[in-house]
Amino acid sequence: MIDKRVRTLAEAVAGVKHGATVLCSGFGAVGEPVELLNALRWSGVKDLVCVANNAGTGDEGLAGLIKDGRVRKIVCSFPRTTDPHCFEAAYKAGKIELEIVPQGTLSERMRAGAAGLGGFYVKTAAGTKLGEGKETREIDGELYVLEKPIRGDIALCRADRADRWGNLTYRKSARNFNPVMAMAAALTAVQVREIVPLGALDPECVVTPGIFVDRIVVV
Amino acid sequence: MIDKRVRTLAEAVAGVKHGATVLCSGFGAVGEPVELLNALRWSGVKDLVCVANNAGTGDEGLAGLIKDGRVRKIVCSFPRTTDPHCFEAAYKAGKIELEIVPQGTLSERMRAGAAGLGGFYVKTAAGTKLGEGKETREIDGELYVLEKPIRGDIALCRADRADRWGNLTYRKSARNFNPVMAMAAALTAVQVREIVPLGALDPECVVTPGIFVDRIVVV
Amino acid sequence: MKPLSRRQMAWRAAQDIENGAYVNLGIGLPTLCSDFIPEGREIVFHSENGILGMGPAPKPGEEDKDLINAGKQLTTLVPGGVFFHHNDAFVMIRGGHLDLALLGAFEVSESGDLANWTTEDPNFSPGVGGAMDLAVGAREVRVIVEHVTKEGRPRIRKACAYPLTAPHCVKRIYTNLAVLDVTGDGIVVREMVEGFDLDGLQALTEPRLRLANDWKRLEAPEV
Amino acid sequence: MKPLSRRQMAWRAAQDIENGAYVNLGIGLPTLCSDFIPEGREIVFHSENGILGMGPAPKPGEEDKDLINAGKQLTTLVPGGVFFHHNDAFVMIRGGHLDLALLGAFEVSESGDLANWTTEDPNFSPGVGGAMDLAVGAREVRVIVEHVTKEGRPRIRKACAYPLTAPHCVKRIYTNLAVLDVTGDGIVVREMVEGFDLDGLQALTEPRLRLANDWKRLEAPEV
Repeated sequence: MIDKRVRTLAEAVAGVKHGATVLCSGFGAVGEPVELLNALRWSGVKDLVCVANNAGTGDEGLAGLIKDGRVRKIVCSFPRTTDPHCFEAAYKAGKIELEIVPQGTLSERMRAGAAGLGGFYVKTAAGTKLGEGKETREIDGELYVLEKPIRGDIALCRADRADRWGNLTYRKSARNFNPVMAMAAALTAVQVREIVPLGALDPECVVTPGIFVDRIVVV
Repeated sequence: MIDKRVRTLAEAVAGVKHGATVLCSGFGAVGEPVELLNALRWSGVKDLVCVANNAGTGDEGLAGLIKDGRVRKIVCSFPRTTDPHCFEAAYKAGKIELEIVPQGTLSERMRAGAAGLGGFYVKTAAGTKLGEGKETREIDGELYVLEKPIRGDIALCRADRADRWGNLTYRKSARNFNPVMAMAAALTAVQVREIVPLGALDPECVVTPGIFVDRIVVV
Repeated sequence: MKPLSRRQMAWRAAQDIENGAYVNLGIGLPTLCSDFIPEGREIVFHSENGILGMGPAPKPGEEDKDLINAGKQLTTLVPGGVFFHHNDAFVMIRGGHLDLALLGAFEVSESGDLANWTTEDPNFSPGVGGAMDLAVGAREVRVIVEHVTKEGRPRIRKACAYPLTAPHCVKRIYTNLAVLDVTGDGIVVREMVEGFDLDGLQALTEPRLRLANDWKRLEAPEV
Repeated sequence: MKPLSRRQMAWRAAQDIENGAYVNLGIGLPTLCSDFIPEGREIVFHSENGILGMGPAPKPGEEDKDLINAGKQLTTLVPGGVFFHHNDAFVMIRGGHLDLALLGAFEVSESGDLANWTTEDPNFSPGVGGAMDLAVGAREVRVIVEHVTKEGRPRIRKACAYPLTAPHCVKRIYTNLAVLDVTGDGIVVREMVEGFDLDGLQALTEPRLRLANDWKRLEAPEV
């Protein structure tokens, strides 16, 4: 029997090593796996590289990890979001490294990691400061930059419903980065609102097939 | 008001020029837009480059286009499928050019076209006959080939339900290449089983958002 | 002299959005445009966090915390609207599937270069969001921007001083004083507010302006 | 001497599929493996046309023409199974998400090169399908193949004569005579059918074989 359910948040994030790359889903606080991120903070892990769209809201979740000095580097498209004071304090104090990646490129780099691609050419950022230092190539008269895949050691995600195989559905715009991050890590842990019996999710409407999911926990 | 419904198959395929690149969905006969392909045949258009997984089944749809000598070249992963006699006859007579592309690369090249990418590196076919002549690159110790995007002048697709905005749902394994082909062409025509009122499709379960669709016709 | 208010600028830009268009409205001023779509036009608003068919802000009691726009404000979905993930949202953006991106700007150059993501102010961490993807990907990029800064410095420049979002992407500029088109042959004034002639507008604009033969007065209702 | 039947070969390969594995079974002989999964193991079968959780062939009256496998035969979906599009199917394949691809072969080389897509027979048009994607993408590739051709020529070769599907991908080979592992140090015999010793098997195999210390007799029930 396949059963990806775990009972505690601590079990869901167990085994993450210092220095790990953590894909942290959410767009601002929506779709953010706050409780899993809190559990990662309690686990004591440090020197993390976090990949996220923003850099944390308020004092919990990703913001809490940053507040506690656990994040060595953040890779994101837009660090400032609603109440980013934990990030801002760390950034001004020079305690966190920041890599800015255009939002679509951030998503596409993770998809490339998930899809076994070695890299891709994209127009975004070509001819700009964010494209500097990247291999640039003219294709059909337009400039493209080469972007490399991103893979996480763990992805922390948040979904609405799951079954024991790890099939997932989401709710409205809380879907955002969750499906791509779930695909792009060696280990994927997901907090869900509800676990339903196998077969209860419509097979036409599952957004993340269970093959991408390793651990699910109800929050 | 946005209304992508057209009344006839002829209207759905109107405007395709000689020499056009046509993305023809389906996996064998499942999900194949047979009636749209028949309409394209009746339209008299010729010298087509067809992109498909297979090369037609029986005498209708893609097979019929090939039988009538309308297809100059086919780009596919596996030409032989159930009853491929139209293709086989044209191929043996030297009347059709064949480009074999691995199935995943075929799909990914169309996605790259849909996503505005200039190309991507993939391991598939590296070090094989199908990788010969392609730019090869070592990335993290493994060989990759550079693959270019494919875009169609028109995509012919088949879905289950649609609304007047062109939002689509599919049925079981008839989904196959339809969503990626629908995204990857300048014009996308879709034959559907049923058109439902706007708002009747669950916004969480629409597979192809209407932005990718131009014309829908009930068959 | 009747410069437009911010709401009037949004109103003017909204008049040019065609029926059936798929449109992404940038954060801030462009977002206001959705309030001013002319009667009878059906427009589909896209949001990079996975929404097509965004509606107006929710009425009291109808708020859903899982339904926000790219500016992280609560929003709604219209009938026919759908949800998808971030990656598909950027396939739409980058792949040329959006008819229009209407964006804010710090500066625009005479060749249509756009600078709207960072002023390199050391007091703020930089952030780009989806700005670069929209600038390179939408079929047409238009900008809504105050004609000059608070200090009176032109925002339409020979070359942008701030870091670029994308080169050669802007086609039309809506300011509080004028509507301007970026053409292969320089910037052309399509509309000017009352009280301005070409010399007056030129004095507030860095690159050389040309006046369209069929130029008009830029007028907007009180909105 | 007791060579395995084709069904017995499939049975043997099925015994090694672990509980919880995500598996793609190639067209033909590998497809048979799903009939022989040991009791109590839950295996999720993947099909490149967009299915995860494929079940057995439909019972009479339960056929659905929209539900086929990669070999274009009618199939079924088990509870927990899901549908997705072709592109996501190949994200799973190429991105290393499948635990196992069990494939047919024309030839396998001693370094694990696989040739299973074309014999370059001028009577057939070539076709590759998803074979190359599976060979490079699955976490482990195993092959089920008759030990020799009808003409008695070894299918396990020093180097493949037919065009490669992928280099260095095969880890284990199930034949009608043996179970063999491709190691960094040549091909190791894990199991041989009754009536064979290493010399006898070597005579039907091109590269040098080594016998594992803990080698066993290859036996399969009548299935």
